[in-house]
Amino acid sequence: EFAIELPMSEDTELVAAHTVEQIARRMEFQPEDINKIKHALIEACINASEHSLSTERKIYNRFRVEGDKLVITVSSRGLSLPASVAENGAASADKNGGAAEGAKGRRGWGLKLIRTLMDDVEFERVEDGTRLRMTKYLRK
Amino acid sequence: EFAIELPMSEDTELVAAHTVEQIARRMEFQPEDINKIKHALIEACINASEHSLSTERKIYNRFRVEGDKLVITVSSRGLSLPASVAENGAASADKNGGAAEGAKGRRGWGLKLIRTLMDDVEFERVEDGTRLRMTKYLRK
Amino acid sequence: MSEPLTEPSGGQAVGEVAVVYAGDYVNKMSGQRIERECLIRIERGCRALVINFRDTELVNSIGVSILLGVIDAAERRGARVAFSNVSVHTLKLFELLGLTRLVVLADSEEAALATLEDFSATPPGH
Amino acid sequence: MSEPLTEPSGGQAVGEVAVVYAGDYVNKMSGQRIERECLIRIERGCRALVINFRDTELVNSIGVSILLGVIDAAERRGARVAFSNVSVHTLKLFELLGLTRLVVLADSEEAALATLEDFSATPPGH
Ligand SMILES: Nc1ncnc2c1ncn2[C@@H]1O[C@H](COP(=O)(O)OP(=O)(O)O)[C@@H](O)[C@H]1O
Ligand SMILES: Nc1ncnc2c1ncn2[C@@H]1O[C@H](COP(=O)(O)OP(=O)(O)O)[C@@H](O)[C@H]1O
Repeated sequence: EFAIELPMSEDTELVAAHTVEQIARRMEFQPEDINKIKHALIEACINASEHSLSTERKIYNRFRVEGDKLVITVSSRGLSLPASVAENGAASADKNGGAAEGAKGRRGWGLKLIRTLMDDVEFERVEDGTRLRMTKYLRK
Repeated sequence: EFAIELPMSEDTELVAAHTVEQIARRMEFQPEDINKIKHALIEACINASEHSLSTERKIYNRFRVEGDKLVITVSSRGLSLPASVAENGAASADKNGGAAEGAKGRRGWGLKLIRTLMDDVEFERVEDGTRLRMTKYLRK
Repeated sequence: MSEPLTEPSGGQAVGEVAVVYAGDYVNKMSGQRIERECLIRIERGCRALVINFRDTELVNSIGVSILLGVIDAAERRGARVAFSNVSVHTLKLFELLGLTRLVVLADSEEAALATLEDFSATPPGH
Repeated sequence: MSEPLTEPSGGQAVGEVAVVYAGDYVNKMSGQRIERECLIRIERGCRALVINFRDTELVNSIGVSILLGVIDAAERRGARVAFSNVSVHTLKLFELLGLTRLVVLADSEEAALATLEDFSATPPGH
């Protein structure tokens, strides 16, 4: 198992993407699947930065190699909020960190993309924050 | 500050090397210095695997961006031994994990290389194990 | 991340086609740079834009939403947008999120320019 | 990590020069593969070996110690070793650790072969 801890700030998700790229290469994932895993992790890190209301502004990623699959968890500490409050949180986060002018209302693709790119995706609200668990199977 | 946790096993140091590569790129280190940082980190991880007598077999790396320098610490938990005992530890580690046949007695380059590749290097024996701290300054 | 470069640099005559290069990672910051470059070209009267993704490894979802904004803005001014040199992974992403229906896709910048120049040669309203 | 490849594959006549390709990361495991390849060639009577580092991004200190073992073994059998296509970073490493004094260095495999073929043409003991 590998773990990485990132500060939430511009472009740090790329550091995580390069870490997982190397782990996926060691596991001999196909290049196409390596791209998908990297992209899903980037979206998960962006979501954590934008929505988690974390005060320490850190993202924790774990990469567990389990036989023929790679299990990735992306967590951040912060208030675990009921969905309705979380929506407000998301809206206010968007004001500072959201989409560009002229593209309002076009967000909401993060989770959709992650679900398309990975095989299993579970979004959990855990006690000390939120956690996304996503799995990719090795295709031979 | 970024952090990464690696299992001690074949080639995992490459994962750390790719992580630090991306961090050093963000800091706009020269490609030549990025190579040096990657190489020093690889040697430090190999040393931790070979010499630290860690039972959990994990390496902890931290990468702290401090203005114009990158400070890297490589630690592992395990008995902190007096130098003389550590020498025995190193000798027995070499029997399983050391150099190839025909190249005996040619080891002992790890720390020398790290000192050449980085600007400041401190090797510390801390309470719950050993820690190597190495620093590279950004050259403009 | 590298700056997107525009070619030819400097002023653009009305009816010309401009090329904007996307960087290696299209996120919020570099997406906004592309957006600025494109809006300037459109203001100056460009009738068509090529965004060249030859250096692009990844476009994140924020980058995509910004690209959609560019396509919108171009449409409102009667300018057309082409994407060239899109990698397989990014092409699938653009398909999934509905961008491919809104732009001209071309394998190379030359092919994109050839298609757009026909368009740009037609005077507005015809 | 990629397997080092040997060219030409198959048997080698006495006096021939063999080329062994180092992988992208020369560590203990891939270093030992290079060592095996080289020792087999030397056993079969190769008088000279080229180790081509064209794909090599990094050689760690264990890799270096294994390469020194190969140079030793070759020397004992009267075979010569050349390194080709060594990157700037790796070249500095080899200089620092004293390997460059022990091998022929060449920019390309062709240049290495040209130098070694002269050597390999000379019968042993002359
Ligand atoms: N890491 C997270 N922590 C808390 N809430 C999240 C997190 N990720 C996603 N969400 C919630 O799920 C919603 C949908 O996310 P997503 O599909 O990525 O769209 P977007 O990020 O564009 O709003 C977000 O608006 C937010 O309320
Ligand atoms: N992480 C570490 N933990 C404990 N001891 C270490 C560590 N790194 C180095 N040492 C000690 O320092 C010695 C010199 O290390 P080094 O120069 O890398 O040579 P080598 O690894 O080839 O023995 C080692 O033999 C060992 O005793």
